[in-house]
Amino acid sequence: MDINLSVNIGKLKICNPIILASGTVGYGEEIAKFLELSKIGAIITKSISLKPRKGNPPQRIVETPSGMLNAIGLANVGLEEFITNKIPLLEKFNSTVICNIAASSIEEYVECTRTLNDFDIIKAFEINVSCPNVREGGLIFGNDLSAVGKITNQVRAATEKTIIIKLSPNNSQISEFAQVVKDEGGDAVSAINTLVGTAFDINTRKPIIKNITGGLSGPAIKPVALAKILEISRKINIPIIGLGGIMNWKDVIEFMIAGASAVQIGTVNFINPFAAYEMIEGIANYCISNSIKNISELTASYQL
Amino acid sequence: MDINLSVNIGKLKICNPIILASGTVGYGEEIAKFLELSKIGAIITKSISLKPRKGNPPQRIVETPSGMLNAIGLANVGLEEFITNKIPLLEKFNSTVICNIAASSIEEYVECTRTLNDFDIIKAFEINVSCPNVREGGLIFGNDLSAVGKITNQVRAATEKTIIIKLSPNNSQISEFAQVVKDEGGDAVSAINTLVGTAFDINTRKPIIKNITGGLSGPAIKPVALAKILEISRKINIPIIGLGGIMNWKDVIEFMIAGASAVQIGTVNFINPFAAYEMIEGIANYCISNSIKNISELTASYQL
Amino acid sequence: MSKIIIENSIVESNERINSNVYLLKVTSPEIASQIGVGQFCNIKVSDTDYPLLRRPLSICDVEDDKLFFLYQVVGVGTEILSRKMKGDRLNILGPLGNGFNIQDDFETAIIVAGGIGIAPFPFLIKKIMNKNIITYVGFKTKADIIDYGLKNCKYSTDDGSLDFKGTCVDLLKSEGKTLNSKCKIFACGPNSMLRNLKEFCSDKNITCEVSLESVMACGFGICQGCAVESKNDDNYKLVCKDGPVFNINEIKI
Amino acid sequence: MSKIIIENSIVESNERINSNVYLLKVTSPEIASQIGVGQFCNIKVSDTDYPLLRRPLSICDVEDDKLFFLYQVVGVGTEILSRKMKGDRLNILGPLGNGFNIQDDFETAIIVAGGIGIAPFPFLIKKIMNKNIITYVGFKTKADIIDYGLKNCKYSTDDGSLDFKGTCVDLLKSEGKTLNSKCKIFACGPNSMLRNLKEFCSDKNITCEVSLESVMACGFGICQGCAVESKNDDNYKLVCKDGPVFNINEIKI
Ligand SMILES: Cc1cc2nc3c(=O)[nH]c(=O)nc-3n(C[C@H](O)[C@H](O)[C@H](O)COP(=O)(O)OP(=O)(O)OC[C@H]3O[C@@H](n4cnc5c(N)ncnc54)[C@H](O)[C@@H]3O)c2cc1C
Ligand SMILES: Cc1cc2nc3c(=O)[nH]c(=O)nc-3n(C[C@H](O)[C@H](O)[C@H](O)COP(=O)(O)OP(=O)(O)OC[C@H]3O[C@@H](n4cnc5c(N)ncnc54)[C@H](O)[C@@H]3O)c2cc1C
Ligand SMILES: Cc1cc2nc3c(=O)[nH]c(=O)nc-3n(C[C@H](O)[C@H](O)[C@H](O)COP(=O)(O)O)c2cc1C
Ligand SMILES: Cc1cc2nc3c(=O)[nH]c(=O)nc-3n(C[C@H](O)[C@H](O)[C@H](O)COP(=O)(O)O)c2cc1C
Ligand code: FES
Ligand code: FES
Repeated sequence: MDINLSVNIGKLKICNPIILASGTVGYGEEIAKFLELSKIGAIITKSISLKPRKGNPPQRIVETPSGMLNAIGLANVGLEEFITNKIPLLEKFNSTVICNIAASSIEEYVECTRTLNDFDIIKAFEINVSCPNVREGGLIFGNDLSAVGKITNQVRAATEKTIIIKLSPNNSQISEFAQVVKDEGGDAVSAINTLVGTAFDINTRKPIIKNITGGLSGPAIKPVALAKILEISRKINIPIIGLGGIMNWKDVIEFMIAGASAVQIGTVNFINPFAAYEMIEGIANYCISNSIKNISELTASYQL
Repeated sequence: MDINLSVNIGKLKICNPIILASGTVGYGEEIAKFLELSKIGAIITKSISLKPRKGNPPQRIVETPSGMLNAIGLANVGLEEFITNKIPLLEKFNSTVICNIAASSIEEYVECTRTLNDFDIIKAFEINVSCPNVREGGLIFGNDLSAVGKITNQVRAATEKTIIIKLSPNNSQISEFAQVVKDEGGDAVSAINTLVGTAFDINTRKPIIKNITGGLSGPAIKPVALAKILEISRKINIPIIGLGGIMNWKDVIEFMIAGASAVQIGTVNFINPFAAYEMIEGIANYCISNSIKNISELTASYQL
Repeated sequence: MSKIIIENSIVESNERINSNVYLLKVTSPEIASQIGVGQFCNIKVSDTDYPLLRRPLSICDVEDDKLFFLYQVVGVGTEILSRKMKGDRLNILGPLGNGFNIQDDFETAIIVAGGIGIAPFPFLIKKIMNKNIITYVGFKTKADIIDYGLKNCKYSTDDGSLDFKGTCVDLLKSEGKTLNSKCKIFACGPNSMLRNLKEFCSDKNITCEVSLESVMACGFGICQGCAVESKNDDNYKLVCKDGPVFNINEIKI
Repeated sequence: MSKIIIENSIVESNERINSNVYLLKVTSPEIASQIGVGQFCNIKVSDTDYPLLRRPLSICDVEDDKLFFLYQVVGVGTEILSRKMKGDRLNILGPLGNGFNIQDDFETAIIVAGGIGIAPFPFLIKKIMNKNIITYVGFKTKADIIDYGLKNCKYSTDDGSLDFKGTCVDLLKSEGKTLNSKCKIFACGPNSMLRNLKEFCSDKNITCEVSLESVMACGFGICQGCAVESKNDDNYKLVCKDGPVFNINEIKI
């Protein structure tokens, strides 16, 4: 049987629904030692901001039960260096690139998008309004409906390429945010970014993460991610890229059933850099066993 | 060294900060096979509603990575049966009882509180505005500031006993809810109730939990709980009873450092019904090693 | 009701019986001295928080201070369990639940077991040696067949690779014309099988006790996770506390 | 830069060296053929999702296709590791990071190791057998002492239960008057020790390379979790990619 794993999200066409999540594969250089990036649905760059950011002081990460907290703080090379050094590299890898943008003002989002819009290799933008580790652009925008609306609207004006807004799970009605994205012309949402969390050292009484709080990722948050995706899927007609705790192909299928058109994988890359390959193979086999011709038949195929 | 483990929350005095969480020890009957309840800080009853509730149809629970989802649906014997059969039992156990009340209207909260106010054995009320598994009284009230305010205000009018409002973690600013509780005369908050989550069977494409979504508890949510408690502690001056994923005495200490005056333990009782004993012993030893005379010195002793 | 014990038991052996079924033998004197037929234990398979919950297993057999469990590897918990070796420790909670009633007046015990559903019966058989016993036991295929501790077995296989082709309930039906009110059925297996059996029992008017499974968090009545619909009233029963053994007419399967 | 490999290695032995230190030997031909002195591997200690992250361990020694790791049990991951037995499989990612530079012009290698900080040195010593080697190694107390693979050791103990009383840096200071620019220091141990050493090295103007530790998620440069402050510019270095071995003046400890 011939299985069609390709997926369309807005104008973005990807050869399979496995996307490498922002912040978990840098700009592709290191993960390319394990994966031929052209065979992966897409890669999302580490969040790019106008100016370079050195990120938060260490300790930046800590392991938690079936999860991890991180407060990298959007450490990134900045727009200029990204264009000069990272884009050529991504071109060499022949990968489908989604550029993730983080910013502390609407103008910054727009400026980054407009500048990057000229690069053919960038097929879509993921707008990160939900990083829990920086105040502006994260905790402030991500949980404010009107800010998310404005950002979507203005970024929309700056590009014709696919716009994906990456939503925060740290609010009570994620579907309201998806609605605003849709209303303001966004093509898709990705859900979820990390949950705010913390941990203390009981000897020093200090937070283990220097930034005090961090973002929780990994299998621990999978049930929460699935519920958020299901909520959006049941209420709003907009493509969803699902993520949060995906570890294997079964999780990919589960996310697609819950409403995702494609998925992103983050934390798992740290542990198993071949995970993307294994998932592509696993979902193809699942399709064969279940006589599914097009993987997108799975999207939102839940039986409630 | 003499360690004082006792804690005061409003008028409520408990002999140690370990409280058995609502819904995880029924009305004390079964857990009393393992624990002498008089030795535990307090027991919080399964949520009581005016009328009996049979709860949600099965499947009601599912294990997730380092956690579990439940959608019991506030199955409980109802106010009358509670008074007739459960209170006498709790009196026999000589336990400090906090009565948890769930309701689908403000009037129901008030009526339950007023009726139960007469029973000496009930030393405090925990008002559950945050059950994720019932629409009214849970998802609706719990994430609505004005509803939480009104409920606190009216329950306050019905009792002089300690009122604890159990807060939902499924919103972006839990401290705003704590502020409202304080403003309306509540004595304390407990944080957190479960996070909304779900899981799908990839063969049937049905949610594994019949109720579609459930509440996530256990170690998976510990980092989230700690962050919520820290947020309240830094912003609002109100006693916090911390819970969410506590498995051992080290976790208890961590929660107290993060801002909790006392803690509740839930899921761990299912796995280790002696957990409360082990925690009481563990925190006492920690106090000895760290020359802490009063356990309450630990509360909010974070070094940020 | 008997006391519930938490015992740090010691693994004596953990023998592979067929491709994915194991027989675990542990020394657990306190639980062994208390446990009754059809009861179960809730086992912590690791000493970390993963997997989080205990795993419920029926008591399969008891010899002095030794407990036996017969289990099938289906997921992460049973997989971890299958790697335990002589000398390892296992934290066991039990005895739990209400077992089979063997006091009532029957002459012939008909045991009906589907696959790993045979687990609770070796101990039962030991306790009713004075009765006639006929065991109908069904497996998918010949290679799966286990006869540990069973007596007077009649086999069925789904694929007909041994003896009767069909389920054990089909086999019972085909042979069961002679059943009468002096018979009592004890059954355990997949719900589809139990539904089938229920029909047969009400047709024939034979008493039948079934041992049910349900996902469980606690196993001793505090989480309400293991609810099963009751036939009589509009309420739920708890598999762990009211069961796992029920009269087949008591519950909706 | 060498290729990074993921190899399903086979445990050959996992020997307890003292109360909580183990020497693990695995067959891992691909990694063994590539790994250099001072590099490390990132090890998956269980085949479930718990614990979630790999555990970084320095390469302690290499013999043909065998890798050796010397590790201390400190938490859940190393505890699980300590229970591995001959024949078990371990998923190992490596070789990772930049190791010690042994090409430059020095005559005497001064090794300074605090506690389990000795781990990377047996392999280093093997590779610089043609040089003079003096090893200053400090332990808490006599019972902790390990000399696996070391050479020309001078011991210190915090409690004075053997030889010099104090830290290994104290010992170095007390003996190190004769150090000159033909010496090079290789160090590994707690940060407090390394800070002390740094002072000493700048006083004496001796080149010193240190192997750092940091909590890590990936170990190969994609998570940015292992940042350490750089001395030269205002940026961070990654312990896993830029290190774990740094010139002591390159980084803020
Ligand atoms: C009272 C009782 C007695 C049982 N006796 C036996 C026995 O003697 N031999 C035997 O092989 N099996 C028995 N089972 C089933 C056994 O408990 C499950 O196969 C086991 O829990 C699966 O765990 P896992 O981690 O391998 O599977 P997973 O599928 O990874 O488990 C995931 C979760 O689902 C639960 N679960 C999965 N399958 C079942 C099931 N069939 N019943 C209950 N919970 C389940 C697990 O406990 C766990 O919480 C019994 C179940 C109950 C309720
Ligand atoms: C490059 C490098 C090389 C190392 N080489 C060795 C070695 O050869 N021998 C040895 O005994 N130890 C070594 N360590 C330290 C070792 O990685 C930790 O002791 C180990 O990860 C602890 O895991 P745990 O689960 O037992 O402890 P836990 O405290 O339960 O671990 C919790 C989390 O913290 C991390 N962590 C805890 N302590 C450390 C630490 N000191 N460094 C880095 N991460 C830590 C763990 O990886 C885990 O993610 C090295 C560390 C690094 C970074
Ligand atoms: C170390 C780390 C760094 C991250 N950095 C970013 C980032 O720069 N931008 C972003 O949008 N998301 C970032 N994320 C969030 C992930 O893209 C993803 O939303 C989250 O980790 C949940 O998915 P997972 O459970 O598969 O990891 C980061 C996550 C981790 C663990
Ligand atoms: C099976 C189950 C039933 C619960 N029932 C109730 C309830 O009736 N009322 C309530 O306020 N909380 C209820 N809770 C929530 C717990 O009291 C607690 O807030 C939550 O489980 C987090 O704590 P834990 O991680 O220690 O379990 C229930 C939790 C579980 C797991
Ligand atoms: S399993 Fe908890 S009540 Fe039955
Ligand atoms: S550990 Fe991931 S970048 Fe260093």
